[in-house]
Amino acid sequence: MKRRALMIGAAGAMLAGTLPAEAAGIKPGLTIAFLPKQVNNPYFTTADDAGIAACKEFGASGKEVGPSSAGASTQVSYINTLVAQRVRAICISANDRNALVPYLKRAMAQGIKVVSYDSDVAPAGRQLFCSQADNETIGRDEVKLLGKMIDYSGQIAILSATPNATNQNTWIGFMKDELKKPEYAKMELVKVAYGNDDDQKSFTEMQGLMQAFPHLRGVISPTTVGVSAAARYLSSSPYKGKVTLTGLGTPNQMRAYIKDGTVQAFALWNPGDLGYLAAYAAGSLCSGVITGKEGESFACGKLGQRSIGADGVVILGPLTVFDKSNIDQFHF
Amino acid sequence: MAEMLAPLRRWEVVIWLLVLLALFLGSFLSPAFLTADNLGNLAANLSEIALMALTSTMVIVAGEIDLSVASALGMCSCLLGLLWSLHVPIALAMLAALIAGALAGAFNGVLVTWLGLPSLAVTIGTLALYRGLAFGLLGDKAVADFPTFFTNLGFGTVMGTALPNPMVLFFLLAVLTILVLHATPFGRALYAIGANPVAATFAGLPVLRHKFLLFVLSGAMSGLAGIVYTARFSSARGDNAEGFVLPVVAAVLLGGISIFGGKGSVIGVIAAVFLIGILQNALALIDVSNDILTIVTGSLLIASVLGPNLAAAVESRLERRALPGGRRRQPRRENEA
Amino acid sequence: MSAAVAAERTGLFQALARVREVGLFAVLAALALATAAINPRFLGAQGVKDILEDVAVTALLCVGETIVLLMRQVDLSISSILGLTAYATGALFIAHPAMPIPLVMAIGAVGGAALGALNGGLVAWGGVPSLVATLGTLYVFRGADFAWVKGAQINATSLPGHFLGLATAGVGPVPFLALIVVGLIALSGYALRHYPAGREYFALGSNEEAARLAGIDVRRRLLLGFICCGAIAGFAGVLFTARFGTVDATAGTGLELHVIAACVVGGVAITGGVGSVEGAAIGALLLATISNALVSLRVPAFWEQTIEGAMLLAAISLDLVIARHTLALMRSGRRHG
Amino acid sequence: MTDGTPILATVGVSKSFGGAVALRDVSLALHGGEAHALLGENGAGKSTLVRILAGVIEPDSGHILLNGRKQIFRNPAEARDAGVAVIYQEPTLFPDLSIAENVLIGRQPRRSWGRIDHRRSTAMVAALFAGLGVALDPARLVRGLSIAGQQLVEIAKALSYEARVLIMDEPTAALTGEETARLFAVVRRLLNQGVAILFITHRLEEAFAECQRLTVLRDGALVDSGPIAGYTPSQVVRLMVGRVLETLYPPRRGERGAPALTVRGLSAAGVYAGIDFDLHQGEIVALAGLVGAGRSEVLRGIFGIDQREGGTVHAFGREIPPGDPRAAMRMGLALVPEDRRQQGLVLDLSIIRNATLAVLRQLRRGPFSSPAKERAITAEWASRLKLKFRRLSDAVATLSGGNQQKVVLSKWLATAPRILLIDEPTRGIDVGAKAELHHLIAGLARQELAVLMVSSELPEVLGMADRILVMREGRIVGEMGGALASEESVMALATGQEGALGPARDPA
Repeated sequence: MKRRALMIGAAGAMLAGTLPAEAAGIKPGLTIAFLPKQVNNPYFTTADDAGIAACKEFGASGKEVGPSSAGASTQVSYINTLVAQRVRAICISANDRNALVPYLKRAMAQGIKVVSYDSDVAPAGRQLFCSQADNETIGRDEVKLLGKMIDYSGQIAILSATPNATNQNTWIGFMKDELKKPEYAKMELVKVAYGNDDDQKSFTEMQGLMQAFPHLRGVISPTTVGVSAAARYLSSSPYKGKVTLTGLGTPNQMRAYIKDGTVQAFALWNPGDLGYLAAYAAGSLCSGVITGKEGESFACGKLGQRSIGADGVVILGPLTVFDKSNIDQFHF
Repeated sequence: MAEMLAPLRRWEVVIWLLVLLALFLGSFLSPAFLTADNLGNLAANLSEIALMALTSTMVIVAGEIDLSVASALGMCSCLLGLLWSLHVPIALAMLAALIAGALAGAFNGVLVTWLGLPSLAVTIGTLALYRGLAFGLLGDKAVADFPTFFTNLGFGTVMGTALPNPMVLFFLLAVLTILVLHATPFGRALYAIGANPVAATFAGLPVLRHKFLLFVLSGAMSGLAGIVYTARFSSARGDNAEGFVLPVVAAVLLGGISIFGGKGSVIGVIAAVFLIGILQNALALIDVSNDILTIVTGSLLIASVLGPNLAAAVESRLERRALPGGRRRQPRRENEA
Repeated sequence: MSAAVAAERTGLFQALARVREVGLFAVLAALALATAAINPRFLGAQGVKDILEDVAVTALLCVGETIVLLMRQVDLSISSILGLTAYATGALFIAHPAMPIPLVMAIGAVGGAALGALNGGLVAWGGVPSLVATLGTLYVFRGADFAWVKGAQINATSLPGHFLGLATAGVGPVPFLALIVVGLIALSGYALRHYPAGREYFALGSNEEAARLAGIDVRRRLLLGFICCGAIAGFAGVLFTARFGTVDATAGTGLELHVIAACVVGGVAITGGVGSVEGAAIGALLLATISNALVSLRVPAFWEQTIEGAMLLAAISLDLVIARHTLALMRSGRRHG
Repeated sequence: MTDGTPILATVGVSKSFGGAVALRDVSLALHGGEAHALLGENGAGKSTLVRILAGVIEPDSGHILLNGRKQIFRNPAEARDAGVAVIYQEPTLFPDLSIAENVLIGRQPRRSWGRIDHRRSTAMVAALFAGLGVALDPARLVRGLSIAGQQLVEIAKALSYEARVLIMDEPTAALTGEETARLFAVVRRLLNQGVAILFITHRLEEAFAECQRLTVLRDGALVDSGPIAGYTPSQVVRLMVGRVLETLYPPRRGERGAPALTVRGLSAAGVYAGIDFDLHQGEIVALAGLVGAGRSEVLRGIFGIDQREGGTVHAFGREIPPGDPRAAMRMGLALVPEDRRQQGLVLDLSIIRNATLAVLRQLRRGPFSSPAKERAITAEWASRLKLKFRRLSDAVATLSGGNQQKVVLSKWLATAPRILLIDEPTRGIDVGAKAELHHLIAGLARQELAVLMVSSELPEVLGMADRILVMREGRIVGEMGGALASEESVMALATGQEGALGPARDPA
């Protein structure tokens, strides 16, 4: 409980400094629902709480509903319920790229606006996708970051979330592509392991990687759950300092490992900002400020003006790389 | 006729009343509840669990249990996806999924009947085994590009109404199950087998063959549910229907089927499936979180057995009080497995 | 009189029980050595430490589950109990960082015992079959966990270092965590064998009616068995937090079937009365070793569950073959049944 | 015979279950050094009385006097601690515990810190067995022990309490003659030591031989009690049934018909071997022998419940395939098994469901079961067998033992069998129902049915059978005509005391 209050407090503090003078063109009184991959997940709690706070800014009421376990089908009943409740917009982080599309289409057919965030669905199932960062950039930047730290040589592995996670698989695709470039000729990707976004499983998978590949030099874990579990394993093992770990993690979870030298650097966007962006995108769609076409733009409170790219993608911004020098400035 | 209706007397009535109560409460709490679309969606969401609950009912009546149903569903879904991605015609792929399900059930059946292993242990094993095979078949891939007519089978509704296609399938199979279990020699035999397999053997009933058949049916039903699932979500992945097994068992038990076999009716189980679905939907409509539903489901499950037991205890206490010098001490035998 | 019984062989079944544990150990050793031959790191100090850390919590849960299985009952709610006390542990340390570790452990065990008492009460006094009762409380406890924790998470960084040291530090390659668990296993194994109360668990699962007639207070014994199991699960929750450092509302989900699988692999009969906590712990160790070995041998992760399931089936089938063989031996040794 | 305070007595004890009265105002006194026979038909309330004395259930009213002090036993442990030991009809043992633990459960000798002293408890039980002349290893598990072996453990357990009162509920039902004799020797020794004994049996001859006093219960009430010398067996039977009985056994009947069942060289490893015999239509053949001689197993082997390993069985010239009861049923066989509650009935199901279990497929209309046909056939057999019941939809568990046996019989007669295998047809059934069943079976034989009967009660064997096959240690050791046989001659063969009929082969 205490932690949660802290997180919300942090998000609130960030917003307080930059309250928008006006919420450009957004109608008041909208209802916007956030449907994360699963509730009871700290990452989504941060994102959705910020999104709900954003709704308040422009006079809408926001809420978070969702399943307690991440599975393709578990989100469907919530989509149906939201349709029955006649919410004006659904912001969804999809557990499955395709499985939800028919249901979201049905929602859109009834006039409900659908914005995906964090994890996209197929474009047919939503009007906009608020991407934490350009997928290609995330994938390639992770490899670049690791390459620099291990002098572009040696075996590396990836510790992912579930085998079917949409965003992770997209990033991994770009990672593999990046590795084909000549500067990575001496780097070899030996395994993609799956921690299922489960702390325990990620922890033991990391153990396994260390055993199976004695010459492993680096690990990329593009998931907040995986990277913190991996860091925790390394910090108390003899491999600490010998194996380089990076990935996508939250500063709060990773602070200790940056400070004790287990991890040199990792990256992430601000999940709160992502929820905030999704809320504004949904509000603008509902108010007719935008329709979702490429090239349109909308005001997004403290994040300023945002424009829509190809395929209805709105990008939050480049990743922030966290290391010893800057980690204490971030609290989420 | 009274004979036929006898099993419907007690808990089945209670649970149908609960369903009505839930319907009433739902419509009272949210105007969106009692609409054709909402009820249709509510029902569609129950498809796979409802289907698997039918065969699980028969398995549990016969004194066994099948915990591998959801894993077998996932495996069949993956096989369907894999075959489709290899350009096998969809009808053939569906057939293969059904057969794979039946084979998975047959494997359980062989271990339980030929080797005489306890089904609880066997199906905990195959629960892991079939899930592993599901991931083995498709790995991190997901097959999604199924043909529209196929996905419509799962996603569509019956011409112009809100009745989802899978529910039609379910109602047909439910009627069939009711008839088989409550009005055929096979059904009669299952109750005897569940209540006392030794006596059933001595009466010349083919106990092992019936049990084997039940596991095959249960597996085939997982295959069918796998096809429905794949069609409904247009998606075949290794983790399909993960976590569905406990809801299936919970629905069967909540429906009044004794875990020791030999008692209960499908009619109660159907009510239980819908009760859980209605509660889930109604609570979600009034923005009550899923946590509460979890607690309510668990409590209902316990209440389904505890309620009748307490009622019986109170009844016998009252009877005893009517006698002079009433005392009460009688060992209960519910716990004997 | 002597004609009928004189030749009844002595001790074959006891011998069988020994064979079971020794056999398991042999399989374990063979597996470990074979894996180490291919990948020497597997049996290196860190490799051993990793396996021991992995297995400690599961093995501990196996102790409680074994007690319940011995009584011919089952407890599915252990993972939910663990989830609750694991989070409670973190919350306690955040609220009172200076709290002594033994106090936290005691709180975890007592909390777990209270939840176990609820299970036991339902089974012993409510007459609810344990599978139904604990499936219900599996939901109820987890729902309570969700409702309490919501999206919060305990991070390793907010836990005291000496507490996390339980898992990371130790004697040589053996972490304190494993030492605690081994100690508890030895203690409970000894108590089950050498104390009348321990023997009553075997008696209860062996023949409940006879236990009642022998003057054993069956309800009290059932209640105590579930309390023990709950307390152990609660204590395991504390160790879980020490081990993983990160706890959210879903901690431990799904562990229950894995634990039962480990018990069964370790020779605890699901039909009651047979088994030992040491065997169950070896079963857990074997399963953990297999999954670690698979990773070490670079088998794709997708097949891991398949192999775990196959192992479980192999173990129970093998048991059966040995048991039948023994029975045949006995039969040929004596005259008639 | 004995004066002074009884060790244990009931005073005006009543007990009802649900609405049914099981015991009504029963007062009974057990004196030290006296064996007291408790007699009565099934359902007369004997077992309820035993369970009250043993602390398993509490009476609704009335109380127990222990050495003259008022007492209610709230659980079996209290009764046991007060010196009341009970040997139940069905062994109540723990298969997964050792014999020593079974005997001493709840009061094992302790070492330091309250630990069980396993070595000493083994020694204690070994000593106990030595006294009984039993050759069992106290350290072995009970699982796998024969019924007789289990009963011996049960007896050792009761004796080990050094009880002041020993209650025996049909302890001899599963024992052989020799075992029974040995048990009674022990009983007499205990009597000399001043122990009070309550002895329940259906075998009147045992009661008259061993007891000094008797009490007869009928319908939950005490009808008579007094020194046994004042009664004759036929008097007692009249008291028990409350009416004059027709003769217990039907008159002999006419000649046998064509061969029905032909058994050649039947064997199952370690159980029986080389079983050869014929059974004719209209004939009743009894398989006699000690418990454990393999009689029931032969029946089960013929019917196909157990796999047989060698030999052939033909019914009316056609071979019955091994291990397939359904095939046997199709060829006209029926098996009424030994254990009514476990093997014969599904206790939770109704009379209809039980009675139609073997003919489910015949009672169809189209693919569905026909409730009308099911009811009709059940009602028909219920009336032909004079079944006493309230509703046909009542669970069979609510019926008395004799009526339950009739349900089992009607289940099989509904299949219109031509060969009836019947195992212990009247075990644990009261005298009245026994006579009824005997007449029924004889009547069936008169209608051309071939009957193969297993019975441990020699009077039944002698009274019913046209021919007697005596089994010993898995082989048929002799055959005699029913009229020529005597209890002595059958027993001599069964126990091998004549010794002239070839050595008992070790079938392994």
